[in-house]
Amino acid sequence: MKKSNPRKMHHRFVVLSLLAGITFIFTACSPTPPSDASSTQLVSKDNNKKKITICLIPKKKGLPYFTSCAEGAEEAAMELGNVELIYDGPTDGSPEKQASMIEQYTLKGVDVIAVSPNDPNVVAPALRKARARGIHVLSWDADAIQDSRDFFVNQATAEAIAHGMVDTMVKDLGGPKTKADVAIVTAYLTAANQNVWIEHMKTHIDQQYPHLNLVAIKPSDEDQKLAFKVTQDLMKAYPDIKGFFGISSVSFPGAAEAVKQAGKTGQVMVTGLATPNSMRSYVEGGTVKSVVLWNTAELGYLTIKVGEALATGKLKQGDTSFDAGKLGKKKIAGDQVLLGDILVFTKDNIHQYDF
Amino acid sequence: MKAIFLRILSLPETFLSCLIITLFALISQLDPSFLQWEVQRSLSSHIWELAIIAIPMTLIILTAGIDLSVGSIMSLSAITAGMLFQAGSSMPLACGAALLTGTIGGFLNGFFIARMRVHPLIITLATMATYRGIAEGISQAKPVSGFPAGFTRLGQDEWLNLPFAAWLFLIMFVSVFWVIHRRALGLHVYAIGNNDTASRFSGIHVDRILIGLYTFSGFASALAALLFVARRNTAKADIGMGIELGVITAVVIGGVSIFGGRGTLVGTCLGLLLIHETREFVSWHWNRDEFILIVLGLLLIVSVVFQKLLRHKQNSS
Amino acid sequence: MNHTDDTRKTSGWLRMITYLLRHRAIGLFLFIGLLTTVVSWINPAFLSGQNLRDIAVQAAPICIISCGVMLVLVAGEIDISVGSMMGVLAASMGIMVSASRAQLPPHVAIALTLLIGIGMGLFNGLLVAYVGVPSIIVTLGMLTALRGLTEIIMNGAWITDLPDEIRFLGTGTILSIPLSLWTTACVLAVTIWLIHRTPIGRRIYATGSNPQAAQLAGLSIKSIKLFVFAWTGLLTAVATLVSVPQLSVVDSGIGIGTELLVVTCVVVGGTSVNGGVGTLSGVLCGVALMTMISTVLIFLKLGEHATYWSRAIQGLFILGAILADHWISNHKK
Amino acid sequence: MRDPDMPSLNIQNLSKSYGGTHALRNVSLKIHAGDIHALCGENGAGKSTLIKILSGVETPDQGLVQWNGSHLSLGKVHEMESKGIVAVHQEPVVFPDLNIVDNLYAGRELSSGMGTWLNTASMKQQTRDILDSLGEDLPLNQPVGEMALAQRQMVSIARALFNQCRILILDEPTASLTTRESDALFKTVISLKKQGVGILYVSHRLEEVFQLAEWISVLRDGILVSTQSSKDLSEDALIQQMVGRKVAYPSRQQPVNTDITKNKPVLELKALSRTPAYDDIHLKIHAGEILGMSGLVGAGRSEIARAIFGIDEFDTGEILFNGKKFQNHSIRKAIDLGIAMVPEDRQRQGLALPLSVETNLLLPSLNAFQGMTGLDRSQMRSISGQLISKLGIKTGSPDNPASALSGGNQQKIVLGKWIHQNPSLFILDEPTRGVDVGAKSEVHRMIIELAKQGSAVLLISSELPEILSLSDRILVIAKGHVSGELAREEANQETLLKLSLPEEAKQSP
Repeated sequence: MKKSNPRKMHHRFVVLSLLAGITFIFTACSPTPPSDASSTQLVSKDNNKKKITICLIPKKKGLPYFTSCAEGAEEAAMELGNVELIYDGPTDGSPEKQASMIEQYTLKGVDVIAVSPNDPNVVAPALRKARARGIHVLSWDADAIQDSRDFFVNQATAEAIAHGMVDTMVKDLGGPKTKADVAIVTAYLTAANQNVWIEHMKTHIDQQYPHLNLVAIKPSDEDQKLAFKVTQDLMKAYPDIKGFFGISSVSFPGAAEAVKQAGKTGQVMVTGLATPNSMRSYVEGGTVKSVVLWNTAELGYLTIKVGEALATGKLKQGDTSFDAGKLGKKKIAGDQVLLGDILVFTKDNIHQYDF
Repeated sequence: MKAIFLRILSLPETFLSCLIITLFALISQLDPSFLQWEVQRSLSSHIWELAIIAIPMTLIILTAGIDLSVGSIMSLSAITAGMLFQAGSSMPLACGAALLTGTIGGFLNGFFIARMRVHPLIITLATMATYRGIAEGISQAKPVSGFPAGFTRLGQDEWLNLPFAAWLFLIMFVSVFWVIHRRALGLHVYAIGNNDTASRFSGIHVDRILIGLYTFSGFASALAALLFVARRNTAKADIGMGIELGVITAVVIGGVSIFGGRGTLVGTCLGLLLIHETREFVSWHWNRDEFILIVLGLLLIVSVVFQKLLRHKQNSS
Repeated sequence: MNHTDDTRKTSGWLRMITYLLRHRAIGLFLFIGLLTTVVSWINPAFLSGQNLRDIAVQAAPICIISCGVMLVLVAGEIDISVGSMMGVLAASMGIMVSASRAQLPPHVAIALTLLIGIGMGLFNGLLVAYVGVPSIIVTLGMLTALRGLTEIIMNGAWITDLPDEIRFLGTGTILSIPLSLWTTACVLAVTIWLIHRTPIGRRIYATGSNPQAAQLAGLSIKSIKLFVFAWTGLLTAVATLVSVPQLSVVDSGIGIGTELLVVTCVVVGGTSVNGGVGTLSGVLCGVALMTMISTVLIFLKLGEHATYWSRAIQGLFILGAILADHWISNHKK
Repeated sequence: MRDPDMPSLNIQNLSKSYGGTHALRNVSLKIHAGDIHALCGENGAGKSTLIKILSGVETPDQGLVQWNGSHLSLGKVHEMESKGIVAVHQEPVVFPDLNIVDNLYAGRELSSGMGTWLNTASMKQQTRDILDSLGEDLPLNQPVGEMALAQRQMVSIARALFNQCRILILDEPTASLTTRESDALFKTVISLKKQGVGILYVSHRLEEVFQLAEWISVLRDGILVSTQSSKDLSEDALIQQMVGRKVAYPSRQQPVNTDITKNKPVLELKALSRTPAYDDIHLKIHAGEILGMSGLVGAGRSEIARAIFGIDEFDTGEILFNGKKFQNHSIRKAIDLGIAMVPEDRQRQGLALPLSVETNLLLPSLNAFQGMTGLDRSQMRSISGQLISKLGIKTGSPDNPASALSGGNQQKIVLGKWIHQNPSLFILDEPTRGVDVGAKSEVHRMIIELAKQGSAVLLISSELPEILSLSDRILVIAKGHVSGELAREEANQETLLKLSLPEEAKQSP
């Protein structure tokens, strides 16, 4: 056998590698075990009822926004007792993967598929196939194409979200009379939801706020670092810029940090969509006056409730209201179950929320 | 006799077959419902596009090259078809233009690699960014959908119980297999991978073959893009993102040496089967998308380590 | 008298030109100069101290990692796992320091993060050098697997409560120069020292230049390869430590795509993928160009439509740089 | 004569086998300081294994090596080098991207502070000293890969020398050198010997062996056949010992066809130029003629050959083939016209080593075996079988990889891939470099046979006896110019040598 050259260097390497290997294994194993939210099965307390399997598919797994939705969904499943909840989605947020998952669940023969489509067009054929198989299909968080789903659990329409963000920005800037340049930091340029919002934001600005001037839309590729960099660059390239929309939960904190580090807290406004926890320090520090969102846990909760009702026949097309347990009665407009208004988190109320 | 037995044993194909059999045995224990024909046939629709690109990729890696731009060519071709369709052109024309775009993209890769002698890794790294950028630019990152039913049926219909895409793959596989094993071109490809100077000095048109292979890769990517668009009824600039890694993983797990000259198309097929079944089953059984990443990454490393050890064993005995 | 002076001058010029041509970085350097001139002519704000400083800070982590990946390429291997390594490192660092999780003291967490970085690098290196698996395959596998591991470590939540000591690593300044720039300067100094002033640096180049000759010369190729991977792991950890705390939130997507950016920088900087060739000055130019492009595109204020073309423009820049470099080096011969 | 107290390298009972084949069996040998000890043997006799063991690259299965009475621990390059036992390998082992200083010091850099600080200044100074002692003036900062082959060889010899070497192992040091460069090397070798360095000299060129060595040992099939004083040995006897049988040294005593120049010219070059490689080259080769091309390495011979075969382009001039102008040509076109080339670097340019013998033999003509249904495997098998037996290629099966064959047999494959196509012009660039004695004579016989059958042969060789014994006419190239054309009768070693030297006097004042 050929032996490698055992020199001092070599010994040092072996010792070092052992040491590092051990730490690596140690740290790789030490993270907290997966919480129940992502585990697949929840044992029902009541075995007599027929089990209803509901798949809750987020746009992207691993975002706190969706994790908090899943916690609400889990609560509903526990409460109902006859629901088996599956929570899984693409970790990279790929619409294609979402469609593949829907196809898998269709084959498995689950009862309800609730999906927050990354791209309604891509998942539509898969959803139609599922419906053809007799599976109840819901869209939640974001709407699918109308004929590919039964109901949409609507926390806010795309229009409402877009208007909410623009209105909040205008309010933060000091009213509709203020002249200001603003920019949008989006997720991927191809991100379907964000693009719909951007369209609505543009029309809303054109119609309502002639003084607001949208100077740039830049992608952050779902990378906080890039969002940070882009915001920094925009502030320097457009010195008159007064406001940033961080319209994904990754780009928002990145943009806020850039403004904070540039020392423009109070001069440049940042608003957008994110969970309160990730924005808490900025809201408390004053960089961000308001964060637009809704109660995510309630959204998850409502989705599961609607799914169960649909599968058991409690909810039919044409109903105008729905009894959502602890949330009380919810309005149904056509085929949309409405969660309620969007929430705006500010310094005054953010401490009440923890998700 | 023993030597032959050992040789067969040390073939990557044998090792892969054993791995696949083990996997199926495991699946039949854990979740037999996954093995129903209906399920398998339906899930297979997730692999065909990747499989179609894997064929030219196998040939390219056999020549000691690599093509990272396949995913970007997919998006550029898809956008070409989509934009033309939106502009009112007929679907066959749009498809033809998409195939042409992909072919040109592949040709440019091949041209830079063979004529300018730039390392394929570098050039396709650059065109990977460029092609997708162009797709984003001309589409302004907007999706195109609502393709006519006649077209979307291509991606969703079945013929003799198999998806249309599967037939395309089979036709492609058989014809390339025939070329590789029954034509001089096949041996030329292997010769280039083993020693391109010696091949050049033997009068083999190395440049032409390389350009041809990359062009073929571009064409196959465009074909895969059309199948994708038909299946999902959407053309968008983010199509095929990251597919190159999946394709390369399948080819390498299939026993094709990344340094060229060694490997077979059959191996690639087995590699495709292995990663497809693993991916689908992990997702089917555990519903944890992040597991798939870990399992696939480890599968790649472990299978290459094992193939290496087996070959080593065969050489030393 | 006059005559001799003249010839000396021309020969000096000639020597200078050949020297410049020999240095692959020079073309890039001129290109960067041209780009800067054009942009600052259109938008003078580009040359402001603040902007240059921001660009430098943005480039810092890429620069640090490139120092490692360059040596890997010089040794004749490749490492495309750095992006996912960053993800794992950021996640584990976050978990360790977070007030709501492990709550380790910051210095312990920093030391452990560095160790984990070295550990992952060693794992790559062991598989490449001692098991003999091609590096592109090992690191491709790690790229995939470590990304999954990051998701599992983060478990769907983000870390939003980094302690101030850790935030200081990303946002703090010493003598009003950001800490990340000091770190980058240190890494560069160490790399220069490593390459030019230590036997190991010379041996890395020797190994990549001709592995068989290196073996005959009695070099331990295996430990050299192990070293470059471990070094890259360490530098990735350093880059993570100074770049992730720039932001207040640790998410699970940190580092995605970094490997492509780093390899592009190193390759655009003239490092050969076949090993043996690569200069730090070239890599620095590559990093500068790659981090500048996107900023430049913003400063040119090309309007909204251009936003969607920016990736294409970036790609064309890379393609142009590579082809020009090949054209020049082919015509040199 | 010899001082018994002189230190010596004592090799005892070395054995080494690779996967069942014995490369060395019980080899014992003693090399004294101040001696030149030649080691002869055919390729595959075990010479390289012995060298690898002595240089510490390989570990033997059995046996030991003593230096000056003390045991050496084997398998470590550093151990051997620290004792002053250094090998110069056949292929110049250099790092092409590094400069001379880094090449010389790779793996044993001078550093202080526990390897944390290189002493670049002293390394540079010492390098300069060593080059001076070798009489070489090479730029210190140029990457070695940009230097000529002979210079690279000097670099690897310099690398061996500067380490206070006591035993120097030279493996085929002149294989890529021209006569003049070889002479310079011999001078160095002899002066080293006088300084008390023991030299183990391995070479296929027997005239060198007799010129230099006091002792000659012969290895055959891994066994040491004999160790004798060179004075007691004749060349024929030595060959017999190496081959194990009597070998007739073939040479072309008389031109087969005395009137070849009356045959039609197969190839004609008119004022072929390419700066800076060659300039204004005129030549004619007739059917059935062997035209020798002599000159120093780097004189431009291989470049001319490459231009004819369509590998490189040329600037001006024209190439006429069978009287027709050969336009925008490529390798493929050259092959189709009937030109064949055996390139100078067999392993890198001639063969796809991992592929089978059959594939390599048929590589240029694979298209001919294609039918409607695919490749005609049985025809391929029969043609390759014919070639293997015709050329006497020693291989178990045509399916064996070419890498498993010896150098001589590999060279036969490179020749064989062209022979069955009956080319009208053969370009042979160093066809017997690194080929052992037995195979060499077979290759020579084949070359003569080719000419007999009417092919034109352009033979490029640095080995003067080879050129002299085979060629009908000899063209000498110096610095890219034709410096002389000699009929076979006029030519001898001295005239050839004189013509190949780039004489400053010849240049215009």
